[in-house]
Amino acid sequence: MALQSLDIKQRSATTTPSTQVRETIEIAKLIDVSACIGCKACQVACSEWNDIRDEVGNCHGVYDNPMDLSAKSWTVMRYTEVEQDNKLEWLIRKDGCMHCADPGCLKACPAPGAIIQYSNGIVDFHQENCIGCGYCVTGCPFNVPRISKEDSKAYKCSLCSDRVAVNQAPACVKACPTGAIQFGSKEDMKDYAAKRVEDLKERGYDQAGLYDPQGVGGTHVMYVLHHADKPDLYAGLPANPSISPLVALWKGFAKPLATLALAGVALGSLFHYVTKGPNEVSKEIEDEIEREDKEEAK
Amino acid sequence: MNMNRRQFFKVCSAGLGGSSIALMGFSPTAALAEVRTFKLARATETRNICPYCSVSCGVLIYSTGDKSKNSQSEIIHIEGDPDNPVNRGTLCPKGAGLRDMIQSENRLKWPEVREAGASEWKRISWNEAFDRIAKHMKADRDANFVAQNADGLTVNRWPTTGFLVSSASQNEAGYLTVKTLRALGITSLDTQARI
Amino acid sequence: MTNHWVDIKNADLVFVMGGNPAEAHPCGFKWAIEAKKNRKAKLVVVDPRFNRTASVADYYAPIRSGSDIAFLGGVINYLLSNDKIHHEYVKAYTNASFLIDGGFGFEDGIFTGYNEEKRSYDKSTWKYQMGDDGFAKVDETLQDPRCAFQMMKAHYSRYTPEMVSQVCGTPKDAFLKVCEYIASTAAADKTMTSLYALGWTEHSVGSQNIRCMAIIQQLLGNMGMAGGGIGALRGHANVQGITDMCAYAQNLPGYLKAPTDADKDRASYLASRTPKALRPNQMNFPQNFPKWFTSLCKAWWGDAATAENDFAYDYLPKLGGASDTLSIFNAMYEGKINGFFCQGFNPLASVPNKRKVGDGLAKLKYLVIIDPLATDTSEFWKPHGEFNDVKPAEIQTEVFRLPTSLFAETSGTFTNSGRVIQWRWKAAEAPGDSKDDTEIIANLFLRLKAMYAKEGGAFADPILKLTWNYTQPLKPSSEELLREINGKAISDVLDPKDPTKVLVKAGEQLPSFAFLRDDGSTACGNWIYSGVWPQAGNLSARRDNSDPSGLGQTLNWGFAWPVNRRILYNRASADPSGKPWDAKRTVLKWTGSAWAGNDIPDMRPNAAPEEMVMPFIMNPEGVARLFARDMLAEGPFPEHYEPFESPLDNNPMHPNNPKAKSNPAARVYKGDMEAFGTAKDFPYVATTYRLTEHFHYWTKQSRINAIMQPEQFVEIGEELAKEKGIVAGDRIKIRSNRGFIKAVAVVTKRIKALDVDGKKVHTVGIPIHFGFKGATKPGFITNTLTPFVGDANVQTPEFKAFLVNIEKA
Amino acid sequence: MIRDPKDLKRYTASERANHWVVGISFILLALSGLAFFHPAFFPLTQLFGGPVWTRILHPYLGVIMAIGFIVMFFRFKHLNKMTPADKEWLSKVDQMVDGDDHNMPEQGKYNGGQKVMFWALAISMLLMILSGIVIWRAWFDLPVDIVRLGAVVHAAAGAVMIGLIMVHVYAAIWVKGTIRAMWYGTVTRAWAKQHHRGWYRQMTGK
Repeated sequence: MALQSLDIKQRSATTTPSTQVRETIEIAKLIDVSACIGCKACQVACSEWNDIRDEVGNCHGVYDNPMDLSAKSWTVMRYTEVEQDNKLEWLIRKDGCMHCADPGCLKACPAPGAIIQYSNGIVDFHQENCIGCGYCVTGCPFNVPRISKEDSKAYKCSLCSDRVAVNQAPACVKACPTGAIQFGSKEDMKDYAAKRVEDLKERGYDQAGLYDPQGVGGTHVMYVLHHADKPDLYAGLPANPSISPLVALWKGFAKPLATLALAGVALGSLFHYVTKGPNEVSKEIEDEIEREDKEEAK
Repeated sequence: MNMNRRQFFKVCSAGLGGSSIALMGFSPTAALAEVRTFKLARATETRNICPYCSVSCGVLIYSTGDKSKNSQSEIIHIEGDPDNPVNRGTLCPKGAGLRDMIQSENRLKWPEVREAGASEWKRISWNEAFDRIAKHMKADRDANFVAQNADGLTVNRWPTTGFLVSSASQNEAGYLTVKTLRALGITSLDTQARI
Repeated sequence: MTNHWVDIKNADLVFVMGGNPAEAHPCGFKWAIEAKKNRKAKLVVVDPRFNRTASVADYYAPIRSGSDIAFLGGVINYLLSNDKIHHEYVKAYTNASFLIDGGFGFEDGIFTGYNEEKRSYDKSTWKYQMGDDGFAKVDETLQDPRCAFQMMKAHYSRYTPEMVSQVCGTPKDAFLKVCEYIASTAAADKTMTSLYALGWTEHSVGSQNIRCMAIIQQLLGNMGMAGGGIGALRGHANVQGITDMCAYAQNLPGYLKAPTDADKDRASYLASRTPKALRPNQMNFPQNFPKWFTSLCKAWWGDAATAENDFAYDYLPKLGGASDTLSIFNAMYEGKINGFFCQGFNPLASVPNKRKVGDGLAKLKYLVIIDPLATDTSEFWKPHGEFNDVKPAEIQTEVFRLPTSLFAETSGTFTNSGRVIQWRWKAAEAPGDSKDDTEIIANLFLRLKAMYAKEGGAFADPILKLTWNYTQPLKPSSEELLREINGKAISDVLDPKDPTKVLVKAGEQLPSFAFLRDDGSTACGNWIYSGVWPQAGNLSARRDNSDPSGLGQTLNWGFAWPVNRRILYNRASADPSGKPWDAKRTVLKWTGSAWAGNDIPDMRPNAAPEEMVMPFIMNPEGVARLFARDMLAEGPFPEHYEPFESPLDNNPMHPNNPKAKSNPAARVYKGDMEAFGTAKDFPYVATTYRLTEHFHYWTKQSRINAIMQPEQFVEIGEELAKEKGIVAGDRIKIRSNRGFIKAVAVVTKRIKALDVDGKKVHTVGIPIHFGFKGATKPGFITNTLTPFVGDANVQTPEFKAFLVNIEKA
Repeated sequence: MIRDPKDLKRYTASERANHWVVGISFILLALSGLAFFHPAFFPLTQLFGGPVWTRILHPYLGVIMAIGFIVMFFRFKHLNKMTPADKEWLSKVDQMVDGDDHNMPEQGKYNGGQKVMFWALAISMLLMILSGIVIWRAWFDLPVDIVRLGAVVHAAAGAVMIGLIMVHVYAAIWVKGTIRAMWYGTVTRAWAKQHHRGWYRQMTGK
């Protein structure tokens, strides 16, 4: 699954197609929530590999820390205590970029090449091209990108594109002690997930399933959930995520149309001018004024 | 201003020209999309073992340089050793963050002493440290060594200096420590095994 | 661990109680998840908290901290009364059939021979009935009321499900469900592995907690099996290795019981340490004790250890009495210790009752800290606000702080919990002027030696004559030391059957401990490590991870002690005739001429099954012990006793016998009994534990771990929080009779109030890890709260069950 | 340029200055805004020192324009009240566009079209200010749903506003003699009489 700089599927704010000829393998990260112990090894490995260190915060009365994603925390564990039918469950979900097939961030981004979707499925932010407008935040259905207060650039999980490029698994995947995070081709990951779902069903989780939401064209980070019917239980994982219709409207056809409309106004004016000619003061009135002046002078 | 048709065209063409310049000459450099350079390329890889819990995960320590004479090497990254049968490359949140332990701001760098009743540390040389500690030890041992117990049996112990032995150092250091302490007659020794 | 980390993947049931491996050993715990994924294994957790391990478990049952024996005794009763035991195994491989001395008895919580004043037992009746042949008497039918099996059955018949629920607060149906899971592994081809850690050991009845599981695993026939055994999940990376080196008073390297005042000379010492076989034909491996001990003396004093001077027996200090961390700090508190060394150890934070520890340290003349990091202990004299409220001028201790290197900056071996010794390679130089531990010890020792050589002084011989033939005397290398630990032949080692045959030539490294001799011809620093560096080289550095059996044995990776054996008692994985109990997980089998399979046999290789040499070769009985004779301080069968700080007024199992409320044989120092709190003032059960984000008191120094869990918190249940008007995020004050700490409240559904003996009992969970030095937010030391009492056998402090009160800060 | 002393004063110096503050900031805002509006316009960021500077400057320019616009709004609000004559004018706007103003009703200082333009711009500006604040990340951190809405409104209102201004500018160019009103402040009486006869009468008393 070599990933070279030219294996690009889409670039932000670019209207011409990227190179499309090479065929590369689509990859995916699978997070098996049923095997996750919430140890935060992924959080640490991510920080360590990507050379980021968030602030030392405070305890807020929960296990979560850092409390939210930030420009320096690209993944966080979200802990939810759920009691259903007298059974307590501690649902722990690793949150971070889902690497959507149809990435809302990329769609919303106005800076050419600031957001790239590689042909293997990774959606990567290129801070060098980022202008810090924050439109990616509005585009993301999972509320993932964060703008740094220090450099006003957008940051998020890169799926360790630098590691994947040299055929290594992302840092979180490699570290995960219980194998709750797996990495491979999307196809293999789906097969793996199917086995896990089967096992979970045998253990009484009738609604176990794979989370690969089609509203965003599927994702390259997928979850195995014990309660796939209620993704919301997992710290508000959206049941049917899609790019906000507002963003879709705005970045979809509205903008080209508006551009055309503006061009129409400009051209309309031009042709109006050359066809109808300028609206000049009529000779008649000029003469009238002249006459009046003469009368006055008398 | 009265603008005639000709003037209007002039303005239009100037505008067009300006934006053409922007498009050609001043347009942003091509937005490249290359991944971050793989940071471990050509780093020195050393196999070691995580010093935290007793799973003893294998770790790969990556450091700068190639051990050539003039380059100081710095540890830049640590990750799991995929060959190690126990951890197979995985690490826990402690092991994955080992670099911050090695490079902790609270690492001690030189011997220090806090004199009796003082409220601050004072930097001293190793020579002074060893000298002063050895003198303390000898004075205490000579004064409090018990050669025979109350029943007259030979016991040869030195009970008044205690030693807690590290559970984090290598077996060899532990062995040498035990061997030395026993030769000195120390009986007040323990390790972290039960705490 | 009797087995090893990877072997957990072979289990059918992973039973976690007294530990939280997902939290404390995530990378080892992966093998439990693998068992679930690949073997459809079940994971069952019993714990006061619904913890991270429970979050991925198939079943979780709550329990009141400090009532494990009641629970496990209930399991034993369930197995026996429902006949869910592995009969053939129990009969052949345990002492079930052994007849017990007629004088032995048990009455209302107390075994025969109790001396209340001394808080100890006269154990002379805790033994087998001996036959005229010099061997223990047995009843193969297991029907004799004095046989261990029947005695045990009677003993545990009191542990009914109702009693378990009353004592532990575990709902009866939850308890029975756990029993069903456990009982399912009584089948010959099913195994359970038990994973425990400090949740069992850090009680005043710690050793007996583990004994309970030993009994259960024997009844189920799980010892020696792949995917079976008992996993003691140890703490520090090399706590196993340092324990093997016996860096504590009671033992010499290789678990050789150290001489005490009772051992007046070498002959009587050896006699009392060298057992005689209790049944015919048994290996009784400890009969080799004189070889191990003599070789150790030769390793340490070389030519100065001769037959004439009893191999330098008198050079070894004799132990006068208790000498464990608690007793040392008690002596320090009483002003009986003048000097103290903390090598990679932070006792101010990790020893109970911080105030007592701090007061003790303040009475020292000199304190030497050998550590890579600025520990809390090193600044016990320095004011850190309310976290460490001291006045330096009043503390006359001279404190030295010596910087030492970390793991990445040294080479040498670590031994993991699965007894695998692995070599590490040095990656970097330590910062500043740091020195290795070995270098610091060598410098101090050689200075002392020079002083003794010049000035003389008290009994200088063991110092002057200590073997120190290292290439760089001030910097002994790990390679040289490991070779010394392995041992070598001083003179030719001859074959005892054929003295003309030289087995090992003089000067050569020994291939294994089988070649040790008690005549001074061999030297060995630690017999159980013998074989790690034979003449062929350093086996701990082997890196062939091939696993032909698929069981995860990887016999060519590193070196496991003893003799590279990965599963202890592995002879028990096969039935008496030598056929594996489960052929799919063959560890060992009898091939007709020898024992062979996927491990190093824990058996004489040519011991044919007909010889009836039993698998537990380290026991003179040859079999495992349901009845533990006089091995433990408080009785041959584990009995439930309340923690020293209990929410109950009495022991529900013995409500009318105050003597049997708490461990009758546990040691309590003067002043400490008074420092125990009562349920009237401190109504909540507190328990301390680790968090996965941190390691002990180290990672608070590490920025990234401080980011992951930055501040001290305390966990309480929703019900208690509501009663106290506390919401998540509030700062609360936690008091015990020994002091207070303040922390942020985590309010959780994961800790529930329990109904214990008709009383509602709340649990307060207190993570350790925090202190006033480090990258984490400065805070209190948890052990300010904990009681100064330990297990009766090994003095592990009772960190897991004590009493507190809480209020909003 | 020599001016006729009889020219009519249409705008005071401060009004003109106000207009051009708004006008210049609008041009800069339009250029920088368009740069982010569609990739085709992205190179316009080079006019502002690169994309990041464009992103930084755009909202501050917006603040300038907003202040200028608000001041201007209150200056001219009373002159832009719609009257029946304005409605009539608007109903005949097609004739006007066609270049035939003979049938147009008499107009005051502003005609119906200009008044519609005034109010349309005012509404657009209000939307621009509100939505602009919402999406200005350097200073405000609002819930993502509001930001999303803000982004859409900002883009839409911006496009509308640019269109309106283009019409405004074109109208000024098309109607000869108009632009000088914003340069020198005066218009010829003939211009006034032809396009804004009501105002002409008011100014001259004729």
